[in-house]
This record gives sequence, structure tokens and C-alpha cells, in this order.
Amino acid sequence: MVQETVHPLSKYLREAMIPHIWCTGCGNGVILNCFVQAVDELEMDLDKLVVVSGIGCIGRAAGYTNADSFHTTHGRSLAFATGAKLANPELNVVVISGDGDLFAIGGNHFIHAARRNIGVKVICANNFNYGMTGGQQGPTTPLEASTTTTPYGNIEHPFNLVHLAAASGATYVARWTTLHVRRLTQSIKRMLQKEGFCFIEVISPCPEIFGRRNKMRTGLEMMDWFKRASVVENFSDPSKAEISTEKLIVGEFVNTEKVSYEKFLHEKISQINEKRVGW
Amino acid sequence: MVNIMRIEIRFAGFGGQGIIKSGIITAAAACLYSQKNAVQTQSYGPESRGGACKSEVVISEEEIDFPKVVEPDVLVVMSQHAYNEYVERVKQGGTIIMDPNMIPHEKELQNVNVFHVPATKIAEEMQRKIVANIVMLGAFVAITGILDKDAVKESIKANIPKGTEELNLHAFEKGFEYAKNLLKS
Amino acid sequence: MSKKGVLLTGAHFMNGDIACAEGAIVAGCRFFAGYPITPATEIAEHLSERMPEIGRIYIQMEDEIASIAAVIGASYAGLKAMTATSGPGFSLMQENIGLAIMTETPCVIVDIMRGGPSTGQPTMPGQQDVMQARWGSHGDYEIIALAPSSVQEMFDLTIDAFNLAETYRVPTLLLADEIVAHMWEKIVIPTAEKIRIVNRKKPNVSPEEYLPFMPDDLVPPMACFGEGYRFHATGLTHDEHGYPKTSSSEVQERLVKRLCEKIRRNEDKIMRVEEVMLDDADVVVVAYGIVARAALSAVRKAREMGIKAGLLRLITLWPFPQNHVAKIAGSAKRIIVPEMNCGQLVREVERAAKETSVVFLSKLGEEPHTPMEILEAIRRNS
Amino acid sequence: MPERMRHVPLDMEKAKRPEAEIHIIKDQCKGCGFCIKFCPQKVLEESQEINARGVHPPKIVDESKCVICGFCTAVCPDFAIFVVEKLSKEEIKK
Repeated sequence: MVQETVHPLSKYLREAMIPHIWCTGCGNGVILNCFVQAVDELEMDLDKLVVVSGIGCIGRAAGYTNADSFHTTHGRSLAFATGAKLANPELNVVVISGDGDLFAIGGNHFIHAARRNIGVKVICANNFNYGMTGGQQGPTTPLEASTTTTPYGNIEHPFNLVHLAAASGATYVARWTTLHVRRLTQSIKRMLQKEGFCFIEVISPCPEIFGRRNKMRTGLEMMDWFKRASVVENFSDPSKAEISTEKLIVGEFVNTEKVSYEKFLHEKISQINEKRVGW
Repeated sequence: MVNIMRIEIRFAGFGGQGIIKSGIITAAAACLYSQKNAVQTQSYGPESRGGACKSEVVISEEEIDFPKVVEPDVLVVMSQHAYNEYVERVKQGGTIIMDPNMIPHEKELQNVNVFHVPATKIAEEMQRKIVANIVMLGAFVAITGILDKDAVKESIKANIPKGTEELNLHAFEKGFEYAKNLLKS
Repeated sequence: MSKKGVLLTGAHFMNGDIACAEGAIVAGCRFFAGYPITPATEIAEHLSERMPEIGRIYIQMEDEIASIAAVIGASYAGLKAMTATSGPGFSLMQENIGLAIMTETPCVIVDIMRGGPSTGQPTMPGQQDVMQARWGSHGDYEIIALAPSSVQEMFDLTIDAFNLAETYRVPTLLLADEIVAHMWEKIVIPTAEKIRIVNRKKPNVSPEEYLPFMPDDLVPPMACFGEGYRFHATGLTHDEHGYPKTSSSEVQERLVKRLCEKIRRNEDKIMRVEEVMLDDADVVVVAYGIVARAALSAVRKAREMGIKAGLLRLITLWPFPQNHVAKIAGSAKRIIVPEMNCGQLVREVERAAKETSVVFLSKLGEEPHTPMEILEAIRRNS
Repeated sequence: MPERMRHVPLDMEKAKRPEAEIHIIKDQCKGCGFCIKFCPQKVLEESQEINARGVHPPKIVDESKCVICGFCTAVCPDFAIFVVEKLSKEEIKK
């Protein structure tokens, strides 16, 4: 056994910004780990990788990744990413953000990015609440869950993110938990190689903020829930992909081919003026 | 051609009559095809069709500072509503060119020259009501003499959809001839 | 469909919106993202046809928030980028204008002012966004805003806006009004050699040595995505590496002050005014946009009547040309400020004019001030 | 286990089971316990020592039980543990 050594994935991280800000038991680090593992396995060109994030705990992931990265305003990561991807289609643009950022304040951008089929890849850390601002109710908070703004229990129905992504037109839709590290890594690899808009939801523990109000005080307890309740149902109907204490349906739900927006646009430009295709 | 310092023209009617287009054709004829300065401004409501609409043109041999019409020398009007709104703001000794079929209620006016040009009816006879504004434009050119006929025809060609040149130029000539006859009588 | 080149040299008859779009094309704008709104829509419509035919990008986003976000993304991916809107959309853009300020993103935002507040008067002119342009986003910053008075200036100043945006890495505003935007007038597009184009300053050090927010003469050279520099940018307070330093008063002071200083210390190079008959003027009208044309007419009429009137037309609204105003305040007896609002830029004029009395002429609604209204004010105050 | 699966490969004696080399970067650990709890071979346990972040990092109970599944590597939010295959002396020489 060797004590002090360098982690093989550390070259994908910005040394100056590590350690990250995430709490003990938080799943964000697992997601970042699986993401850079996928990048490593694919031997991706880091010079062509752009990681974009919004606001929230997971929003810091962009800064931790040793590629070009941009930390946008709250909810606008996908709109920013759309501009970057269109401006330079050679870039691999990945959005890593949270459920609040992508589906509350950024919900409109999400459905339109999916509809347009812009070739941006999205990893959403779903922790069921607003962690960074102290645990308020969000668009994925389960019914009856306790948060700092639902002290009597949540009475709003949560979004089913995979159903929403599929209905909006995403060409790849999957859901995993932070316990499904190998499946998640495989899924990220698959997504990174696809054309068009892709979406992976990762159910992630937030023990300090969400868990402790909902009888799961540690990351381990939340991961235990994932282990106990998870059922892999690949290519099942995403509208029936429930998330409950008893059952947590995960898997790949959509994997189709569709011409991406940027490819469509550039084909259009070539058709309009075959002589002028240069940029 | 008269040498002009500053002439103000107001085209008015409702949305869908081609009022704005008339102003643009007139101003373009002046500045691109007649070596004069011209500017067109417009005012319209939120409706695409049927709302009050005006298009104003200032033509001058000199540089145009203020581009809006203050007291028009010429009012070309194609709706009752616009007539009621603008008829009393025409400059003393100015000219009103109106479509009588669109304006059933006419007022008694002092000190202005009024010409009746049934442009909508003429356009309907051509089976193309849409060119009523161009008929009116023909009449405007004949009556006012501010612009050269050929310059306006060039401007029409440059500002209408391709393939409609013949129809529009025909409409223009109809209006021009009608007004020439008016002037004779 | 037309197949035109980039530069349409020659005389044209076009409206202000189209002239602005053509100016953007000439300036090197390769990315336009927008959302339809009266009276700026013609810019988007025209670019939706023109951009693809010259191999450039046009996209209609889902709203104005997304439009400016996409513009920032495209600018960071290396392209000159623009969006165009009007009051309600401009309000929505304020958040990301702040992001563009903070991340020093070169971009151009066109705001065609209509009557507000709220949806107000969609098809009517206004000058009510002048203070929003200056202070609309939260926090402290300096911004550049140009106010065209003619169709020709819609073209010329759009090019200038791009040049300023790229020079200072700052979002630059073209603050026009509905009349100038919808007005049709002759413009002359010059030949290529007569047009000055500024491109952004790129780093000349290796990626290892590159600090993305280390200023070189107040403005940091800009690497873009995909160029191998692997930099980070954030809307958070950041150090020269671009890394968040949200708890440091020192970093906050250094960054925000520099963001202001890079404009303030270059004011003389940025500010532009037009001076008409100011030398001996007793009464000076300070105006901008469409109102400046009524003012010019009024000043000429006043001179014909023997009144010593002059016009200071502001082309740059922000940074506010206070030295120019201070100078006329030293010689003139009265300053008249006509604006299509309830009093916005007049307060800046008052501040710069110090002892000299300033008369404000407000007008709202459909029409700008007529020359006669301004002339009347000149007569009363001469 | 069903009967038919009890058959042992004929070259079982020759097959070399890869040996694990577990690296723990102790001071990077935030003590979530994921690697300990979810290790299928129960290779790790919480140590008594306190690291620079004030938590108990994992320690190895029995490295020989490790099958290099890599779960601990992937599940660690802090990039504080990874496993590689231990190279034999001959392989190192190469």
C-alpha cells in the first residue's frame, strides 16, 4: 500500500480550486468523478471540451474541470451553451447543473434546447432541493417532503425530469443515482459520443440540507435508499419512471438519432450559398 | 419639376392598404432616382390590418433636419377615419387627394385643393384591390408634379415583390391618367 | 432569395433597423441571437436572411434572457455577436448584461426605445431606457451607449459599437428610438478601406502562462473556447486566474474598480458629440436621437430670427460627455434639454452644468418635440 | 450455487489472480464512508486517525480480498482513493 500519491484523474481537475466546496456525503463529487472518468476513457481532447454550469452547488463543477469552463448566471447555462456550440460546433459542450437551475429558473431554456436539438450534453444533479441557498423547495422536491420553505410538507407535484426531457425531444435520456457509478460513467460516455441534445439525470444525496429534514441524515443513508429502492428498467416508459421511497426507477429511457440543430443550420447555410461555407 | 425647399406629404388610411409602402416608394423615388433628399417616417397601431396608419415623407433640396411632418403640403387619404383625423391639419393652400368611395362623409374645407380619385374602385376593376395605393400614387404624381414620373416608376419596381411589376406599373398609369383628366376638366 | 456580399458599398434607401443589421455585418458580427419585439424586429428579420447567405449564424431564442446568454456564449466561443431588442426585452436582458460586464464579454446590444413602462407603447418612440442602460443591471459598472440620430448613423454607430466592445471587452449598447429605427432614409455605405474594424486582443503567451483576467493596459487579452488555454470564467467575483474569490474584499475592489476604470480612463477616446453653432451661443440645446433633429431645426430657425442658439448633440450617452456640457455651461446662459421621457439625461446635464440653469422639455407619446416647440423654449430663454 | 457452475477451469492453477494496490490519499478524504460501506469485498474500514479535514479516512483491512472492481475509485466524491493492479517484479522491470 502506498500512502501519498497522485490520483490518476487529477489531471482533469484544476488543482488550485480543489478541495471542492461540497459537503461530506454530497453526491456532486461522485458525478464529477464519473464525468472525468468518462472523459478519460474516451480520451477526449480537453482543448475542445467546454464545461458550462449554472448556479447552485453543482454549478462549481465547471470551475473544477481542467478544460475551458464558464459559470453562468442562474438558469442560463443552456442558453449560453447553445450560443457557444453554434458558434463553434467542433467544441464538445457539456452542461453540468442542478435541478433548480435547469428546471425552475432555467426550465424554459431546457425545453427549448431539447426541442431545437442543439448538440449540448446535459448532466443534471437532482438533489430534490436548493442546497446552496439552504434547502428550499424546488421543482423536483417530492410531495410531502420537508424543506425550509415547506415546513408543513411539500404540496407541489414534482417534475419527472426524464419524462420532460423525452417529451421535449432529447435524443438521449437516462437516469441513474450516484450509487450507479459504472452505469453512470458508461451512460456519460454514450452521451458524449452522440449528436444532438442529450440528458442524464443523476439522483444525488444531499444529506446536510435535504436529508436531515427527511429522515436521512447522512450520505450513507441516502445511498442506502438508492440501493434499496432502485430498479433498472431500461427503455421503459419515462412517464412511468417513478421516484418514491419504495421505488426508484433508473435506466436509459431514450436513445435515438436525430439531426442536431447545428448540423441542420450548417447544411442550410451550405445549401443557401455553396460557395461560401467558410467561417 | 418644381424646385423645392421642404415639402411635407402625408399618406393616411388603415393598415393593409399599402400606406407605408406608398411613402417608402415616394421617398425612395426622390432620393435615389431624383437627386433630392427625402425621409420617410411612419406611425401605425399594433394591428397588422385595419388599424389607423400614416406614412409621412419629407422631400427637400437641402439636408433634412427634422424628419417628421408638421403641417403637410399634401395629404393623400384613403379612409374615413384618417380623413377625420388629418383633414384639418393640411397647410393653407395645400392639396388633398382622397378616395371618395372610402370616405363617404366629406367636410366643407376652405383654402385647400381637393381631388377625388376613386383608387379602390379602379383597382377593383383591375381585379386587384391590393394595388389601390399604387393607383393613388399615380394620381399623386400627376397632381403634385413634385416628382418625375419615371423616377417613381423606377422606385415602384425596386420596392414591390418580384413578378408584380406589370400589374403595379399598370395601376400607376391608371391613376396617373385619371388625375391628368381631372386636371384637364 | 438575394445573394449579396458582406459589404453593400453604394447608396441605398433603407430604414434604421436594416441599416443597423448591415452595419453589424460589416463590423464582422458572425452571430446574432434575438427574440421578436417591436420596433426592433426588422433587425432580426433582415439578419435571418442575410446571415446564412454569408455563412454566418442567426438564431431566434426562446426569450431575451436566452438571446443575450447565447450571445455571451458565442462571443466566448470566438465570434463577434449581437442581439437586438426593445424596452421589455431590454429589461429581461439586464441580468446577463451584468454577466457580460463581469466576464468582460465583447458584445453589442441594440435597444430600440419605445414608450414604457411595461409593454407601454409598442409602436411609438421613447427615450425612456437611458437610465436603465446605465444602471439596469445590479452592481457597479461602466457601460458604453451610443445614440444614433439618422439611418446613416444606425449603420455607422453599429460598427463603432462593435469596435468599442472589442477594444474594451465591454457590452456596448446602441440606444436608438422607434423613429430612427423605422425611418427610411438614404445611406451611403463606403468602400472597405474606409471602414475601420477592430478585432479583439488575443493573448501572446502560452496557455501555461496565460491569466485570463490579468489586464494589459486595463483590458485583458481574450482567449476563447477551443484555443487550448483551458481557462475559467465566472460571474462570481474572481481573481486574475478567473477563479472565484467571493470572500475577498481585496479581489472585489481590484476587479470592480478595474471594470470601471477601463472605461473611465478612456472616456476621451470613447466620447463623441456633434457641436453646432456653439461658439457664440447664449442658449444651447443638448439633445440626442430623433429629438436632436428637431433641435437642429429649431436652432437654425432661431439663428434666422437673430437668436444666438446652438446645439450639442450627444452621440455617446454613456460614458456621459460631462466635459463637453461643462464647457458650454461656462459660456452659455441657458441650456435646454428636450427628451422623450420625464427627465433622465437632463439630470446628468444639470450635474455637469453646475451654476448654469437647465430647462427641461419633456414629451411623451407618439411624436417627438416639434421644431416649433423647441424654438419656443429657445425664445423664452434667450 | 447450481451444480453445473462448480466446475473449475482446467488451467486454474496457472491463472494468476491480479493483486490490488489500493491508494488512499488520506488528507483529501471528507469521510463520507461510501467506499467503506459499498465495497463488495469489505476491504476497507474506518480508521482511528484524524486527517487534515478532521475526519477518519478509510484504512485497508485486507488488500488481498480486493478484486479491483474499481467501485471505490468511482464513488469517491473527493478523488481520495483509487485502486490499480499491482505489478509483479518482472513487470516493473520491463
